[in-house]
Amino acid sequence: MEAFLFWSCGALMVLGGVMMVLQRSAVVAALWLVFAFIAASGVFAVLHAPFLAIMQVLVYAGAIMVLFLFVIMMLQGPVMEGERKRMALPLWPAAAIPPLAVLVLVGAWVSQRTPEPLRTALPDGFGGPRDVAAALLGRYLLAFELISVVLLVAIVGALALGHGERKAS
Amino acid sequence: MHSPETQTVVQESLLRWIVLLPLLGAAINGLLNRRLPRAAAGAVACGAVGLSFVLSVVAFLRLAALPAGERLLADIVAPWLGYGPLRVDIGFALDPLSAVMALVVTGVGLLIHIYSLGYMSHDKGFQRFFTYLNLFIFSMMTLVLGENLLMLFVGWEGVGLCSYLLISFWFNEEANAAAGKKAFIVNRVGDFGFLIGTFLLGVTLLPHLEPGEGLFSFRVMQHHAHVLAPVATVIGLLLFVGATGKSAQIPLYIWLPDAMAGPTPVSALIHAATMVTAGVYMIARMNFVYVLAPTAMEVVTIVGAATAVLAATIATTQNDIKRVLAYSTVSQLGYMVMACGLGAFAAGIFHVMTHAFFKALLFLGSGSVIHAMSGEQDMRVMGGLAKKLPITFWTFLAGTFAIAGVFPLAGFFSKDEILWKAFSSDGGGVALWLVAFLVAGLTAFYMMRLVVLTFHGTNRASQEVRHHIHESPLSMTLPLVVLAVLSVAGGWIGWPAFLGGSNHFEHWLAPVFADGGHGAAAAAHHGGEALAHGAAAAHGAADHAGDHGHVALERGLAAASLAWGLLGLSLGYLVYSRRTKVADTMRGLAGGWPYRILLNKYYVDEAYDGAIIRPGFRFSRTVLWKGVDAGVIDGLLVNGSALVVAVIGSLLRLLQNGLVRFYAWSFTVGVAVFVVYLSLKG
Amino acid sequence: MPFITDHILSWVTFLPLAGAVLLWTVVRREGPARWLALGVALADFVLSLHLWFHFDAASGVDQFVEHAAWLADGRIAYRMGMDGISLMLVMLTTFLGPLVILSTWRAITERVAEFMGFLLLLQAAMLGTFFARDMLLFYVFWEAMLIPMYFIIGVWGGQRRLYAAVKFFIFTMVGSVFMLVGILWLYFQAGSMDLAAFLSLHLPRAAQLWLFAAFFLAFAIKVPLWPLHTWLPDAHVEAPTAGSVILAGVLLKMGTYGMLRFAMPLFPEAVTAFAPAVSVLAVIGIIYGALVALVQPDVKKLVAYSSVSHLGFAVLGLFSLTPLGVAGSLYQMLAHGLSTGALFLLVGVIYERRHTREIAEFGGLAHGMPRYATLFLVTTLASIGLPGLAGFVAEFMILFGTFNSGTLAHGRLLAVLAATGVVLGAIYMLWMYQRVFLGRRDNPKNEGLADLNGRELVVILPLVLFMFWLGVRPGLVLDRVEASIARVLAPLGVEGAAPAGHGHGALEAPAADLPAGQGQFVFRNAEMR
Amino acid sequence: MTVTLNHCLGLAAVIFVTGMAGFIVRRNAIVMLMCIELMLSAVNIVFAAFARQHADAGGHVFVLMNFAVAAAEAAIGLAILVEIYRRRRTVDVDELKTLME
Repeated sequence: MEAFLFWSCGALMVLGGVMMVLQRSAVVAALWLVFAFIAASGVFAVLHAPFLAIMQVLVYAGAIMVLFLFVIMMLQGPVMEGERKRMALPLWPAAAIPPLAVLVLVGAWVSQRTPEPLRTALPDGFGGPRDVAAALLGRYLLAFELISVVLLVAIVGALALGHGERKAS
Repeated sequence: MHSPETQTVVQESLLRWIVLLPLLGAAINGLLNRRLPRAAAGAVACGAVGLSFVLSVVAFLRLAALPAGERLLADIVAPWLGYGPLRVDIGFALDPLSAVMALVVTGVGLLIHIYSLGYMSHDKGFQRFFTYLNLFIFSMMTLVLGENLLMLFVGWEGVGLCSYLLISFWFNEEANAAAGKKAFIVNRVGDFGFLIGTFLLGVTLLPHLEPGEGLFSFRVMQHHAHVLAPVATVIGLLLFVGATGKSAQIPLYIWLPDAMAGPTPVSALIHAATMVTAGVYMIARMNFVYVLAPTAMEVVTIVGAATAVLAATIATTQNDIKRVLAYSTVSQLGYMVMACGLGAFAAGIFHVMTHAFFKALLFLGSGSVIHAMSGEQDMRVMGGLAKKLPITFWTFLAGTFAIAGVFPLAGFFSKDEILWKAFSSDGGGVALWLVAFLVAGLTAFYMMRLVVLTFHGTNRASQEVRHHIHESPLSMTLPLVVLAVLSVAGGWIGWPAFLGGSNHFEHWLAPVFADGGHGAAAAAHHGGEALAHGAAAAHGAADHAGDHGHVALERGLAAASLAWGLLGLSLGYLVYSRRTKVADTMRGLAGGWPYRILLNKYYVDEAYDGAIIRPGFRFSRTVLWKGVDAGVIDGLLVNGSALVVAVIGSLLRLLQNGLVRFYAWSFTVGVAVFVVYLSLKG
Repeated sequence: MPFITDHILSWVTFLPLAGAVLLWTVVRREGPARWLALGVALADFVLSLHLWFHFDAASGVDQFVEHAAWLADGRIAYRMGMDGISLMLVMLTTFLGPLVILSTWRAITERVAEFMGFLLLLQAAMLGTFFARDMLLFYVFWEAMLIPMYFIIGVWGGQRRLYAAVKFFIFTMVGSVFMLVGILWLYFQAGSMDLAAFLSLHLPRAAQLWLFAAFFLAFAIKVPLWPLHTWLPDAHVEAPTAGSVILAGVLLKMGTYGMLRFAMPLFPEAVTAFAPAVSVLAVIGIIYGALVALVQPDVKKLVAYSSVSHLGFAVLGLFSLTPLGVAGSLYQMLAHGLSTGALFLLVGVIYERRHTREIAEFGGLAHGMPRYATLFLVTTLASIGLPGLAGFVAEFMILFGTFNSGTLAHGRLLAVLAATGVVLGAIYMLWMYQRVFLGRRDNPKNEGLADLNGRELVVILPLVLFMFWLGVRPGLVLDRVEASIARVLAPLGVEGAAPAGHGHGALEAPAADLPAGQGQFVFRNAEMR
Repeated sequence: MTVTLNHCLGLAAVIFVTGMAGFIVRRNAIVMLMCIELMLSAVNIVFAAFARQHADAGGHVFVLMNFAVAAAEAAIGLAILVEIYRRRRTVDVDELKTLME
């Protein structure tokens, strides 16, 4: 059961990613990405991270991607229509080889490793909100604080950019 | 070796005030400047120098009260340079030599200060002038009273600075400013040699010093003089380079005639009576080095003699009254330097003193003339001033006779002594005597020419100038009279033995010039031996006392030089007062070339300009600045390497094409390469 | 106030930094910014006076030491200390600080707070450089100096300010990078960034040669030693007056200070090997700088080239490898800081009035501006080494030391050649003075120029005063640096650096062992000291 | 077939490379940002897998941190894009070569 869920969710996620890359239209690409994120949430669930699974849907699929869609809609025009020109044909191999090489190499490296089955004996409530919260506000308090700083900076930055834009126009 | 501490030296705090009072005066005048009324400024300046003179007399009397072998007063004020074994103090010392100089400097200085009250009374830079003048006295006294060679150097540079300031006093004229700068720079060239000589001296002495001994202190140097023997020649020559700058000897005499751009009292004080004699003083002060260096002495003698001739010949053709006197000064300085070169330091200093009297007199007299002529300095438009300026004329005449060596005026004694030394010393001889003799005649000739052109005949000036001619005020004539008296009688203290005198002057200086060690330093240990030795040396190496044949010879030579001087005077009178055609004929001699060469001062200035100054500037501008700096270093190396960087950069720039996707692609390539590397590494 | 005195070095260093931060954040208005900057600089000077009065001159070791672990388990630490050498340069820095700020009162009208902030930041970095006894700390301060100077030239400079700023930056950067490599190499050898640990290393000769070259390049560019000097005239000409003063007054001394503090004691063998070559470069710099200064049409450029010449003396003194020459070199740093700093201030004064520095534009200025002309003359004379003023003492000691150098081949010849720089100095300075101040006031634009006002007098008079003071009483400085210099030179095994010789070695009180009471007068007795 | 840790890593690698390739081939800046989000997700999976393997919630914390980074990046990136679009009327990175100068 676990294996089935893992592989199906994983496959769906890859599908979502590939489709996103191949789409010409930005809107459709965004929707495919949402699809991939929901699949990712499934992967998290398989990996005994229920809290993450929920957050993935809420934050990623829900908030971030909506932001993307908003922007795409707002800009409209060429963004909606996607790219007019395709990449020149001779460049395709050049563009494809390095990622493929990375994939092959990483794959080769991963396959070298002695396979160890995922641990099944997990403490109660592992990956649940309580557990994550304990880690987040305990050992990783500093990381938590850093997150808040990063977000604060992002807010200020976004505001500054938006503000400057209004002034310019 | 015994350190000089064991010896008694009288601490005399008076000395510092002799030096500092003029500085105080300069400070007051300099800081208050125009806020001080003229009368007060003049009073401050003259008061400071006057007090300084009085103190000098007091110090002199105290010095004279000491036994002959121990005449040394010292005043160490504070340590100056102290680092490791190097110890130099701010200190002053008074010995018979510096006592003479101090009296001359403050005495003549005071007279010239008083004279300036009248001469500068209408100048708007009155306070500034007296500031500089006081500053000069301060520097000169530091030079004279300095306890060590570096203190002497402080004064040495200080008087150079004051000379610069005073020559370019009327700086509105570009020429005056240029003359001042020239004086300072030429002096600096001399100082370069002086400084190197000082280094060599210090380096040689340093390992031999005992604890607490100040390097460069004259006493210490004299005490250890024997260790200097191997390098004495080099030191002597290097120091002499400094003296050629300050005392206007070949090849650095060129600044002195130009220095006449300054106000006339300045010419009298600095460029005749005091500062220019500093070189002579320095050589005399360093006599213990020079006696170890016969070669250096020879050079000094030759340079002195050559300068005396060169300047005297030029002086016969100049038309500017002050320039004649300037070249005359150069010539007389040559005399003094020559005397020092012959080992006759006392004779040199004697001439320094008498020269100070009569040359100051002559310059002040010429100042009085210029004052009367509304600033005119060209003798060709003067004439007939004798009646209108009687005091000036008579005092000037006294000065002229003194410099011409007419018995019994001051110049006779000092000049005759030098002539005798030129004849009789080891370094001298008949040839040298003839040269000096020739110069004496020339001197008489050109001085008489000056007197005749200025005071005789009819006045050749314009109506307006002639209308304003008047005798100078008392403040100017009084110093003239005093100096005239000194010019007449000032030589009597050196009345020589062969004329029945006892030459007090030479005896007074004898301990300073005692051979092979300071009289005082030696006295403590060698007792009377050194004294006897010193006394013997004082009479000159060749002059074995009591030799009757020599006395007769001396008398004969003196008579000859007196006659020769009178002949020169008469010739000058005849040529320029009556038969002016003779002068024209002389001018036209040999196609006029000799005259033109003399008139243009042998073209030395032009030669320096063409051979050194212009090429130097051209080299600096075209080769060094535009060539090396802007061309090679900045152009080739700096901007060249910038160019290389730019080429590499533009190659790299092909990669940096601004395509974000290309960057991402390269990034991926990099990751792939890195993974390969990791896997290969295992 | 033990709160301050226990960490006095940190206080002195970081007080200006705090002022800079205030200026960049809170105090933004022109007037208050000026007063704040002046106040901070003055306070820093007052603090540094504590150093002056509580410094133990008899000891050459670092004093007021501070230590706090910083990185890598304390192998890299915040180590501060001060010996006599640092003391002098620190006093010079804090002394110039308020004067420089006062000099910009009217000259800088744009972005005043930023400018003042940069000045204070620069001061903090310079002070830190003099105090740092940890190589990484030193390097941080060293590089930190670049930034404010870059902006001071690049933002408030003249027409070609960007070219000059970039040139300055790149020149200095290139040198420092090599030094950083050297420092890191030494760090891995010594296992600590402590200067003392570096000093106790015994490096093989080959390593010394390379490391010396790396360090020396950084310092030689900063000095600047011929032929690495071409950034200096550009930087000086383009920099605002205050920048030039700091640059000439203190920043250039970083080079000679670095040589003395690091390059020389760390690599004694290399120093002996390189000394002949370096001293030849120094002498070339002396003469070359003077000759090129001779033909400059721009006053500021002339003074800049004179700096090349003067600092050639400083380098020559260092590499004479005699205590006397080194002390003279340190003295030259101070004297040059005063006289050239004052010259730049004075040039700034006339630039403010006429907006040109071309010598040909001037002439006869002494007529309307007597005070200005007088002070300019005094400064000029100090610069050309007139006895009684500071420059003479320095030049004399350097030349005498070089002349007396036992280790330097051809020391005498070099001293003689270098002494020609003294003559040339008089020529270019007096010729410039003559063209600017003397003669007729032909150019109508030069009429009606105001003489120095009260503020300008307050800026320049202290400098002039100290030129005299240092000229007459060099003991003030020399007594305080003698032990320190002996200690720094000890690794070189220089003759006379250790207490030896004729019983008046560096560390002994010279007067104490004299037989007293022998006669009425003893040369140099104890009371006079 | 039991799921091993290697499987998780392989899946993550595939997804990551997909995002990487997308970043290279796409010219629409917004899509490129989305590719970055995809790559971040791949990393998140690795974190979650190791967290489970070590029974340590620390991995989860870092995933959360990544969320925040992703959100911040999206916010700033999109804001910049909007600004660029306002000025240049395009979000085609091939036409935005200003990085070059």
